[in-house]
Amino acid sequence: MDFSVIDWDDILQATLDTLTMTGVSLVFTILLGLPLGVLLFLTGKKQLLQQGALYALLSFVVNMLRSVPFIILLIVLIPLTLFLVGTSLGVAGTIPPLVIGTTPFFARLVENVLREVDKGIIEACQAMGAKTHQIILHALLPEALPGLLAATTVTTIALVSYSAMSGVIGGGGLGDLALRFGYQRFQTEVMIVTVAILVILVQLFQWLGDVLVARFTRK
Amino acid sequence: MDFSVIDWDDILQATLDTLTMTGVSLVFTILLGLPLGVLLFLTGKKQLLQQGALYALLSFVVNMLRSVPFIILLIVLIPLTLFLVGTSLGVAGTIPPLVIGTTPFFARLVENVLREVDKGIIEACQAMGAKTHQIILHALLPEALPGLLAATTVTTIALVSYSAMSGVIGGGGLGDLALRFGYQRFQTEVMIVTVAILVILVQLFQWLGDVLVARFTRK
Amino acid sequence: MIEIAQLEKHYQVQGRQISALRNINLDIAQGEVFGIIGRSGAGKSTLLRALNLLERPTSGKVVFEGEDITQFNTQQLQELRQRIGMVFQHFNLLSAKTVAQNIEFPLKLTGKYTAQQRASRVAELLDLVGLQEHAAKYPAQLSGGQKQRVGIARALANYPHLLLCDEATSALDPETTQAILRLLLDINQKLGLTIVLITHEMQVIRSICDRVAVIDGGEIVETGNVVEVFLHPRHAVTQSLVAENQALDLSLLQELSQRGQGSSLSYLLRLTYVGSATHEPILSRIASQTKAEITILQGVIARIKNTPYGQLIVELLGEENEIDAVLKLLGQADIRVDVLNHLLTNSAAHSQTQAQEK
Amino acid sequence: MIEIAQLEKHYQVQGRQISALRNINLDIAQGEVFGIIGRSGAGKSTLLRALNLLERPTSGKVVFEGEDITQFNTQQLQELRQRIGMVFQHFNLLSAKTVAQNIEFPLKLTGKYTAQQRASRVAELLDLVGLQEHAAKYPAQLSGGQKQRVGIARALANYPHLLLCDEATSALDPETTQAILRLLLDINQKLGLTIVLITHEMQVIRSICDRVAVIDGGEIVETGNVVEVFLHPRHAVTQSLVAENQALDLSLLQELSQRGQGSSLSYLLRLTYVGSATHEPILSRIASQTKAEITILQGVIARIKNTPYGQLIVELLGEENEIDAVLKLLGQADIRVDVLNHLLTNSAAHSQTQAQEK
Amino acid sequence: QETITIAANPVPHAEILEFVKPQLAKQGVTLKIKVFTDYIQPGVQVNEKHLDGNYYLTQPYLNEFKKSHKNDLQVPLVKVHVEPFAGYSTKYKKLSDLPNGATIAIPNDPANSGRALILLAKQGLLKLKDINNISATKKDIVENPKNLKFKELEAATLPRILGQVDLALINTNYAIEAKLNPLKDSLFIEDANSPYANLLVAREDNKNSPAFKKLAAALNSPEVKKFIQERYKGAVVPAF
Ligand SMILES: Nc1ncnc2c1ncn2[C@@H]1O[C@H](COP(=O)(O)OP(=O)(O)OP(=O)(O)O)[C@@H](O)[C@H]1O
Ligand SMILES: Nc1ncnc2c1ncn2[C@@H]1O[C@H](COP(=O)(O)OP(=O)(O)OP(=O)(O)O)[C@@H](O)[C@H]1O
Ligand SMILES: [Mg+2]
Ligand SMILES: [Mg+2]
Repeated sequence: MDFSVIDWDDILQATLDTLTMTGVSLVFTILLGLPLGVLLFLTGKKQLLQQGALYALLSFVVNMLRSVPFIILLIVLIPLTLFLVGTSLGVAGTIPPLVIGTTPFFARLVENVLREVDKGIIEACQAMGAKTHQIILHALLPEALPGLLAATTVTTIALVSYSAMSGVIGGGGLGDLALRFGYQRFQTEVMIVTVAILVILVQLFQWLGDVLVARFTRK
Repeated sequence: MDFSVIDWDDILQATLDTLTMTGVSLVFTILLGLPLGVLLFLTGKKQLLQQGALYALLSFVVNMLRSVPFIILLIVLIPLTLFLVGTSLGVAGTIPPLVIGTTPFFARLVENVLREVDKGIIEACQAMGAKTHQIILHALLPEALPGLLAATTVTTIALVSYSAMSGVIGGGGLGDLALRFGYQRFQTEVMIVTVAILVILVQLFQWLGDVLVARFTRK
Repeated sequence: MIEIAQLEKHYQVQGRQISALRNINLDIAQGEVFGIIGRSGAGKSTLLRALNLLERPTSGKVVFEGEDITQFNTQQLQELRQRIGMVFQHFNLLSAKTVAQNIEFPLKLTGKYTAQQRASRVAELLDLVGLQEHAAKYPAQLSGGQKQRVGIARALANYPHLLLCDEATSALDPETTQAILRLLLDINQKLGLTIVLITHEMQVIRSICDRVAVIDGGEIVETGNVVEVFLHPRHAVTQSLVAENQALDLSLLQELSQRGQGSSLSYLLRLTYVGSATHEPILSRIASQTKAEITILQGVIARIKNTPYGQLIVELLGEENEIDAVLKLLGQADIRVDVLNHLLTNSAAHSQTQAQEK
Repeated sequence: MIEIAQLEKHYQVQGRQISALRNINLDIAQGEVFGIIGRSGAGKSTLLRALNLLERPTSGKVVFEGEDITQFNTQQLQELRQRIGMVFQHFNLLSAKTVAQNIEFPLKLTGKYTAQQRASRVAELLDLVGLQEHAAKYPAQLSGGQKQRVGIARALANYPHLLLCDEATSALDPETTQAILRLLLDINQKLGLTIVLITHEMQVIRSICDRVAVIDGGEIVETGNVVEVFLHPRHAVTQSLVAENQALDLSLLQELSQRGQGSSLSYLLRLTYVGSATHEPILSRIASQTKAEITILQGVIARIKNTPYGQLIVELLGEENEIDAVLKLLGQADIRVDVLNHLLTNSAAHSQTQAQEK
Repeated sequence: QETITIAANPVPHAEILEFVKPQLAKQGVTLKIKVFTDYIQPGVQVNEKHLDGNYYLTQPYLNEFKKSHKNDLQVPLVKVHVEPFAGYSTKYKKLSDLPNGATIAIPNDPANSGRALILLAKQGLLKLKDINNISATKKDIVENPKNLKFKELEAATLPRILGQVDLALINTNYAIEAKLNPLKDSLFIEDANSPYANLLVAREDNKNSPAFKKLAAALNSPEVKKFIQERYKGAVVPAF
């Protein structure tokens, strides 16, 4: 092994790219996925706003987005990406597909987490005359917070691994570096270093997630 | 659009390949991921078998497997795959990497689901003198069943989408067909048909998952 | 204030239909403290939860201040419920909020109060239920009774017009129970709060209820003033529920029927007196006028809400003419007398059915 | 059977240390029914949970049949716990199992019974707690009391040697409570089951307990035989807990102190008599021998487990010599007399502190 | 009856193999085709003897492969076709119109990125450290007078983002699939005697097998030449 061949500037840039892609995408995934997940939960069977038709529609859209292979999503979304961020290339161009790819995934996790919230608590809120949005904000989400944080951790890590595919549209980042140099150009050193950084990043995210979950567990 | 160009035999084969890859991988993912998730849960902080060191180790392995981009995993695992199934090619060769790629993901979901189980119930089992394996089999897993089913649904769908990358090692399946024809060969018709079948499959899996969740929800 | 008409609630369990409530008709007046009692599984909680439509009845009407609330839309229902406090049998506290935040929650929901107003109201309520020291704890860190008190404080926070309590004092010791009941009665008297409460503690009914309904197998089998229902229960279920403290002590009866009584007659009487008669020295007056011996075997002299009452099982031992005299004196003194002699002779045979006997 | 020595349990809440149990020493004999009472938050549940080490004490020993179980390894502890039944304050039923499966669960755990044996034991238990019809329901479909009964049946399923009950009848109506208590007492007497129970219902203690411990602020402030503790409570907390039924009715006292009494003297007495004295016509004999008027203002004549007792508050009205005579007669008749006259004059001032008074 | 398993990229390799399949069958050779979307695995698989041979490598890339795999056993048998590489633009008609600071998209895989840079160097747009280094990357650019900016993307994506860049270098197969005409729409194109002829590759141990002999002959037959010319209309040209 000869680690002197490694261009550390490239690695640094790739690390920053990965962090940018993951970070920005995560913010948008939460912003979109949380309401979507809440809506999925609320409109579901025997829930607060039971709405068979709407649930079926939302569920279908979510499933559809989840069934399209990510690379196809990257390509199909080019026009939308172009419209949203002005380019479909590079880090910026990767973010919309990443968000659209992980949002439905996150939404499903949110739905699953919310289903575990004690029915009695929701009932108590109803008995107090809470409006639906108040129940969501003040009871449902706070009660589910540890579960939601755990789901966010899982999603963050999924984002990191999705972002490795961004090379298709010139996205860059650690995963892409590992693929292009480590794998395609047989620079095992690059692969080792990038994967090691990925592992450290993921480990950090998981640790942070675990700390937050423990911090907000009240039961 | 001219759907007459489509080779339906190819599509049928690809559908069967996808079903095989997903089905077989799912079975192994559950067989490996469920115990791993249970172990992660049990050894975690303030849990039944609290074991800081073991937890840290398991968590690290899980995180590491999750942080390696799937394509790299596909490649790195070739020797193992060869050893396990005698070939690293085609449908059979795709299964070990798929299993190893999704097992840690599923294990995390399992851990998260188990954390939502009412502490009082576990306590009741302890008070009855239940052994740890009895608590797991008779209380923890049955209590968490709806959540576990939901996690399995999410994982199944993740498997379907991961399997699209199998083309790298000549795996085949719908996702690969969509990529090869839809993406690389610009045959939009094939892409539409394959993605449509994927959507239908995913929709079916989700529906089945939802039915099972509802069936086993007792609260 | 509340009028329930023809209310029914059925559940489907594995294909079979289970009737939790059948043909319920009930009027509860403004400012009343109304008790609901019944055996475990009788349908009490279901009935209470129907009052604010937490449980949608299968059929029937719930009329609140003249309006049929089963016809209300979501918003009307929410407004209505903000004026109804509810204490749950299983507490249902928000586990992610501290004690103080739980109590503040209904105040926050209305949006009518400033943060400062809320804080001072919360402090007041914490004080009322004796949880000042626990304000910053989370529900999981509380004892059962402390949780229940948080539930009570939460239900009272928003100055409700109607309070629904499902066994609101079941996890509380007698002292705390009395303190909470005094608190409720106080609000009832000062602010005209209407209270509907379920309880298994007859003492609670006696302490604060004006009227009581007895529910069994999903049906109301008896309603009336507490004094009336408790001292002269008509339905078998009511009798056995109320009998708790003054149950006929069967082993005692057996003992009595075996002890040799010589030539004199032995009468077993239940004496019931209500109101001012209670505090007159009637028994001692009678005793001083007769040679018959009066032994109080069992009994309670206490109050039901504001009415003093006494209910004693006494043995009257003497010659026939003396006994007649005593019975006459008792009759004159506004005391209700039930002769229980038949129990003496064959008490053993009655051990299963004592509740049905008068 | 159980011996607790120097037990302590502390919690950390936001940096502050909270002592839930301090310096607990307790001996519970084989076959005993032992009650624990105390105010809400006193530490009762924590103590009970320490008995089978569900709650690891911060320090101290729990000795079970001669062995210090805090030193047990996991397997020993599991075997021990299989012989201990526990009824939880919050039920803790397995929500994914039906009623029947919940009750069968501890039987399954031991691995000692065939499916058939288990089924017949379950049927027997369902019958004992009156839930035959609900066998196939899931806990979420049960009423509060039904859940509690499942918890009781589950705790009894495996023929435990020791039963720990945390408010096992708090959600039950008086009738069902009595039935369950009779059931427990029956097992206690026939199989020598030791029972430790927490309750807020003094009636429960009176019905089945041999001894009782009063816990306050994490410390045991009084222990003793139930009759002794209940009739002559020494500690202020015990007094106020026990006072429940026979609380001095302050408004009555006020009334009395205001009513004109002419020239004659008014004495307020508390009479306590235990055992056979209870069923003697003492009061009527005294009344017939004196001109003083005796009014029973308040009181109970009942039983504590097998001991009949009476506790009456009476007003004694008459000339000085007559009163002296009555007091002497009472003294001769093995009746304990407490003169409460001081309450008459300044009852209002004492309304806050009645519990402390003798 | 002999069986031979060949790894190939989907287009045009697998299609050309499919075309000769019936012909070989008549000669008693069963041809099995394994389609890979990847540029590494077919080589690795052959080297490790899981497959018999492959058809996707070019000579420069095979050299590169040998460098990184110490004991590579692959040997080229025959050249079959060339996929000429070309530069396309939707914004400019002539190369000279290309402004300073223009953005140029090139493939990101090792097989094509060096090839693209070399082609650009040959057009005089930049200077490379070594014009013959087929694995050149952006870092090997020594002179960039026009201050061009490079975007590296997956080859198949290039036609789809053509509108977003000033110039894109696209493999002909992708260009054709995307309905570009390499002859009309390109600003410049590789010449016919490109070194990037796609090779049928065997291993040292099986290069002389009769089956490979028959396959090599079939792939260089006039029928195949005609098939390539008719089917790909200049986007793929025969290299024999
Ligand atoms: N996890 C905890 N963290 C902090 N304090 C706790 C915790 N659990 C219990 N406590 C406190 O310890 C004290 C004793 O609690 P415990 O549950 O034993 O009371 P209890 O006597 O059973 O009361 P109740 O009759 O209301 O059930 C209470 O003041 C309670 O708030
Ligand atoms: N979701 C349900 N499905 C089926 N049966 C139910 C359901 N909820 C309640 N029941 C049944 O309805 C009956 C009445 O229940 P309810 O909770 O009103 O009883 P309760 O009078 O409050 O009893 P408790 O005093 O034990 O709390 C019970 O027999 C109960 O088993
Ligand atoms: Mg109830
Ligand atoms: Mg407790």
